[in-house]
Amino acid sequence: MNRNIVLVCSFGLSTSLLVNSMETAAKEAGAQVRIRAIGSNEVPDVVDETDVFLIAPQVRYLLNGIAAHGLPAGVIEGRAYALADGRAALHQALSLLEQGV
Amino acid sequence: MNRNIVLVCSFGLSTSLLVNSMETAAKEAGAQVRIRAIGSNEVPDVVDETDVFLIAPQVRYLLNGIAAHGLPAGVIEGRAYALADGRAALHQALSLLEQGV
Amino acid sequence: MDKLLSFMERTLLPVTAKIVENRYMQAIRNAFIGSALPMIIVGSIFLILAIPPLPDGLHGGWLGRVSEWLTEARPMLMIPYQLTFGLVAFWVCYGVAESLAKHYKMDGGRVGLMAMATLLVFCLPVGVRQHGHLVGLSAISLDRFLDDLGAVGLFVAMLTGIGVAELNRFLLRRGLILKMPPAVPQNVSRSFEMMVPAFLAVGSAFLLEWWATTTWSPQPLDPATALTLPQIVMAKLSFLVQASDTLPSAILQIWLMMLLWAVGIHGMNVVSSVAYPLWQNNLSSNIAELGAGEQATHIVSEPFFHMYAHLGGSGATLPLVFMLLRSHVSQLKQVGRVALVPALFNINEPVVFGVPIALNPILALPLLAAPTVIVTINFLAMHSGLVPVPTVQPPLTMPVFLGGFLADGSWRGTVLQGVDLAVAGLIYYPFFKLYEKKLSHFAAGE
Amino acid sequence: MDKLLSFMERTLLPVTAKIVENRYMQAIRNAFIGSALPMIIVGSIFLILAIPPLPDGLHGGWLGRVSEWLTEARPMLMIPYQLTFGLVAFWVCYGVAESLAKHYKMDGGRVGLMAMATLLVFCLPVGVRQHGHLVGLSAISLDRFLDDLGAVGLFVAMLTGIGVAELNRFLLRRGLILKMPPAVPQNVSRSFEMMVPAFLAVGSAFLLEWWATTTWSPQPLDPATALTLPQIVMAKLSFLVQASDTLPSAILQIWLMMLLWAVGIHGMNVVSSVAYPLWQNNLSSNIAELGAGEQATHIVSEPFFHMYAHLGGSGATLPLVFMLLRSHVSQLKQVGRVALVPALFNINEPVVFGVPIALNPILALPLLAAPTVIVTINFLAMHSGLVPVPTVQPPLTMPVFLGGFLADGSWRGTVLQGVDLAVAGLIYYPFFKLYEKKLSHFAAGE
Repeated sequence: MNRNIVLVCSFGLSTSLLVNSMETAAKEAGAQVRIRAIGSNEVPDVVDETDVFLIAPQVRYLLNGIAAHGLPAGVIEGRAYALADGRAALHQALSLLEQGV
Repeated sequence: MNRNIVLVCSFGLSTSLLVNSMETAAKEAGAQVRIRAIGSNEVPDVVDETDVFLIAPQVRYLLNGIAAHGLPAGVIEGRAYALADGRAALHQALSLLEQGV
Repeated sequence: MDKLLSFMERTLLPVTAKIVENRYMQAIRNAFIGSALPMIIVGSIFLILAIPPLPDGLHGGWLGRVSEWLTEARPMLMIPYQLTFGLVAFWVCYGVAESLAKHYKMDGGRVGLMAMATLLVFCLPVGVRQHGHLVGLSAISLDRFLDDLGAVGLFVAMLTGIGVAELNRFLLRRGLILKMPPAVPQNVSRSFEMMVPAFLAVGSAFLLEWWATTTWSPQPLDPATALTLPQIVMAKLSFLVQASDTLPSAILQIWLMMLLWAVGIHGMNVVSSVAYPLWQNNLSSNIAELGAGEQATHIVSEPFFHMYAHLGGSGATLPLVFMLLRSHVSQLKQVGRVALVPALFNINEPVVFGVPIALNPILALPLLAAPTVIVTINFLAMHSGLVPVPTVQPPLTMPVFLGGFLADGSWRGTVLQGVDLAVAGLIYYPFFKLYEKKLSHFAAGE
Repeated sequence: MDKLLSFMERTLLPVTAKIVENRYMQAIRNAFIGSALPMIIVGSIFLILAIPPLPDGLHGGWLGRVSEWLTEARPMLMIPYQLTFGLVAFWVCYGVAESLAKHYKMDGGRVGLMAMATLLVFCLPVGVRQHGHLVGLSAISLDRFLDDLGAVGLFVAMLTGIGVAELNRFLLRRGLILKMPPAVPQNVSRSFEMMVPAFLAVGSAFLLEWWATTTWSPQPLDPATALTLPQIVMAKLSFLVQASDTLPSAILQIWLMMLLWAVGIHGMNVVSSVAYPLWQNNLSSNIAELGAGEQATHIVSEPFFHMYAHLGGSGATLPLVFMLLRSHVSQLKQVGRVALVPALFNINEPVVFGVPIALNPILALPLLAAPTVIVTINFLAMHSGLVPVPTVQPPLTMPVFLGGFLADGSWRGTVLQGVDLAVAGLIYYPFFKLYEKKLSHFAAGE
C-alpha cells in the first residue's frame, strides 16, 4: 500500500527540489510512497488522503495546528530542507510513520 | 463493501422521492448500497466512485453518453420512477451490477 | 398513433442527446441554473420591493403616501435589482467559463474570473474620440456600461465564457503557459498558469473591441453613440429576439416542448437550452420598461411558460392529477396519490411516467393540445392588455395561483391561471375517461 | 546572541502562528495569491504597454511619433489595465469569500459571486438627490464606480468577502436557507441555497450603504460629491496608508521581516498578511498619477521590497551565494551550488537553512543589517527623485537587474539594484569570513 507523504510549505517555490529528490530516494530504497507539496491553506482538504505531514522549517509555526488533525507530523530539519536532501527527509517521514501520532 | 448507485436526472427535483424509497428498500433487503442523485453534468466527476448508473426516463437520451464510461448503466423503468418504487429500481440496479457492463 | 409516437421517439432521441449533451449547451445550462438563477430570483424579489404590486390610482391616505414615495424613490430602489438580475450576463459569463473549465479539469474559479474581466473589456467602446482626443473609460456612462452586462450582453457573455475556457484549454494543452514544477502548491502554480491566458484573453478582447467599435459605430465616433460588441451583436440578433416574442414563436416553443414530453423526454430542458437567452432578453426589456414608468410589453419569457403554461408541471397536468385521485381504476388512483404533492410544486414526472402520458397514444393528444390552447389564450390576454405581462421570474416550484400573482404583480395573473386550469381540465377530461375505460376493459379482460 | 535568538524564536513562533493561521488572514492571502495576483501582474504588463519605458524628450523621427501617439492614446490604452489590476478589490473580494467558503466546506464559486454583487452595492452612493429627486445608478460616473473596485475599496472588499462568507455559514448552520431534499443534485440545490443569503447580503448592503452615504457625505447630497462606503472607510484609514509610505514604516517592515527570518520564519509571508492592502494602495496611487501624466510618488509597495530589497531572496543574500561558491569550506561550497539557481529567481531557503543563516548568531547580524541599509538607500534614492518609484509589480521570481528595470520602467532601477548588491556584499563579507573561519576551526578540531 502506498503511504502518502505531504510536504507543507508557504509559497512552495523552494519545496519542489526536495520533492523530486525524495522521490528519487524512495525509488532507490524501494519505499512505496506518494509525495506531494501543498500550501498551508490546503491542509484541511488533504487530511483524508495523508499518512504523514512534513512541514518546511520556515513555516514551522504551523506544526501545532497541523498536528491537531491527529496524524503524524514533523518539521523538516533545516539543512535537509536547504540541500534538498531527499534521503534524510524520507527517513524522517518513515520514522514518523512508524512512531505513529 | 458498499456498492455505489448513482441516479442521473435533469433538475433532480423529482428524483428525491425515489432515492428515499430505494434507501428504505435497501435497508429491508439488507443490501450494502450507497445511493445518490446527480445532475447530468456531474457524471464525469463521480465516475470514479460509481458502480452503477440509473438514468431517469425523461433524460434517457443520456444513456449512450453515460454508458461510454464503461460502467453498467440503465434507464429506470417509467412506472417505477413515477411511483418512486424503490424496490423495483433497486432490483434493476443490482441486476445491472450482476450483469456487469 | 402508437407507430407515430415510437417513430418520433426514435427520431427525437438522438437529436435531443446531441443538443443537451453538447458541452457548450451543458455549460450554458449550468451557468443559468448555478450562477445566474440565484441572482435572477433574488433580483426579482428586489424588483417586487421596488415596484410592489399596489393597485393603481392610490391617492391620499397612508397607502397613498407610501405609493408616492415608492414612485419617487424608484431609481434608487432599483439598485439592488440592477446589480443582481441586472448583471445577468456577467454572472452567466462566469458560470459558463467555470463550468466548461471544470469539464476540462481546470480551475473553474480562476477561469471564471478571467472571463469576467474579458467581458468587462467588451462592455466599453474602444477608440472613441471626444473633442478630437481619444478617450478612456471616464467618458462612458455607468448606465450604458452596466446595460451591457445585462440581457443585452447575454450572447457575447456566453461566447466570452466559452472562448476564455477554450483559450485556457488550448494553451494548457500546448504547454503555452507559465508552468511551475509539480511540487509547487496548487494555489501558487494556478496563479502563475493564469497569467498567459489572462493576458491573451484581455488583450485580444481589447483589440477585437477596438476593431468592432470603430467599424460598426455611427460615425463620427462619440462616447454617447459609440457601440460596444454586445450592443452590435444584439443589434444583429434583434430580429431573433423580436421573432421570439410572437404568438407563432410561443406556439412553436410549446409544441416542441410537448412533442418531446409526449415521448417522455424532458422538453423544457431541451428547448430552454436554446431559448433561455431570448427569454431573459424579453424579461429584462419588461423590467426596463417598468423601471422607466412605462407599460411592460414583452410576453414570451421564462415565467410565461413556467408559471402560466406548465401548471402543475409541463403539459398543465394539474387538473389530470385531481381526475386521477377520483378514478375508480386503482392503478390510476395510486398514481394520483403519489403525484399530488409534487404537482403542487409543478413537478409532474410521476404523472408523465406513472399514468403514463409518455408514449401513450390516447393521452399524447391532450398533452399537446392543452398547453397549446393555454399558451394561445395567455398570449392574447397579455397582448390585449387584459393581463399584465410577466416581469418577475419566480422559482419554477412556485405553486399555481401564487406564481401567477408574483410573476406579473397582479391578481389578474392568478385569475388567468384559474382560467387556464379550467381549460386544461376540459381538454384532458374526455381523453382521461377514454383511457380509464380502456384500462377497465383490460382489468376486466384479465 | 545565541540566547537572544532562541528567546526570539520562542516568543515569535506562537505570535506568528496566530497571525498566519488565522482563517481570515489565510483567506486574504489566498485571495491575493490566487485571484488577484494574475490580474495584478497581467495588468502591470498592460500598464507597461500603455506607458512604455521610453526615454523622455523624444521628438520627431519614428520613435518620436510612436511616443506622441502613445501619449495621446493613453486614456484608451489604460482600459485593459483598469479592468484587471484596476479592479483589484473586486477580485480580492471574490477570492476572500471563495477561500473562506471552501474552508467552511461551502460552494466557493457561488459565495464568491454573491460577495461580488454585495461589493458592487457598496460602490454606489445610495440616497443621493439631483434637482431634488432621488437618483439611481444613472447619475453616478463609471470612473468613480470602478475606482471603488480598485485599491480604494480593498478594505471594504476584504470585509465584504469575510462578511458574506460568514453570513452564508451562519444561515447554513441555523438551517435558515431554502433547503432541498438531499437527493436533489448539487447544482440545483446550491442554487436554491444561495437565495436567502444573497437576498440578505445584497439587501443589508443596500441599507448600510444608504445609511453610510446619507450620514457621511458632504451635505447637500449630490451625485458628484456623495461618498460610498469604500471611500468613507478609506478616508478614515488614510492616515494608515500615508504612514505606511514613510522611511520609518519601511524600516519597521523590513526589520520585522528580517527578525522573523533570523529565527527561520517566513517573514515576508507574515508581514504581507497585514501590509499587502497598504502596498496595493500605494502602487495604485502611483499608477493613477502616472496615468494622469504626473510623477508617481508612493515608494513603499510590494515591488519596493520584492524587487529592490529581497535581492536573491529575503535578506539580499545573492552576494552571499557567490561567496559560498568560492568558499574553501566544502560544506559551504556545497550549499552554494544547491542555492545558486533558486537564488537567481529570488528563492533563498537553501541559503537560509543550508548555511544556515537562520538561528546563526554570526550571520543574523548582516541578515538584519544589509536589507535595512538597502531599504534606506532605496527609499532616499526614490524620495529624492534619483530613481523613479516602482509602478509595476513583476512576479517575485523575476531575476535581479531585469526586475529593477521592469518595476519602475527605467535603467536607473537596474543601477540601483547593482548598488544595493554591492552594499549587501560589503556588509555580508566580514561576517561570512568570520563564520567560515569558525567552521574551519570545527573541521580542523574534528
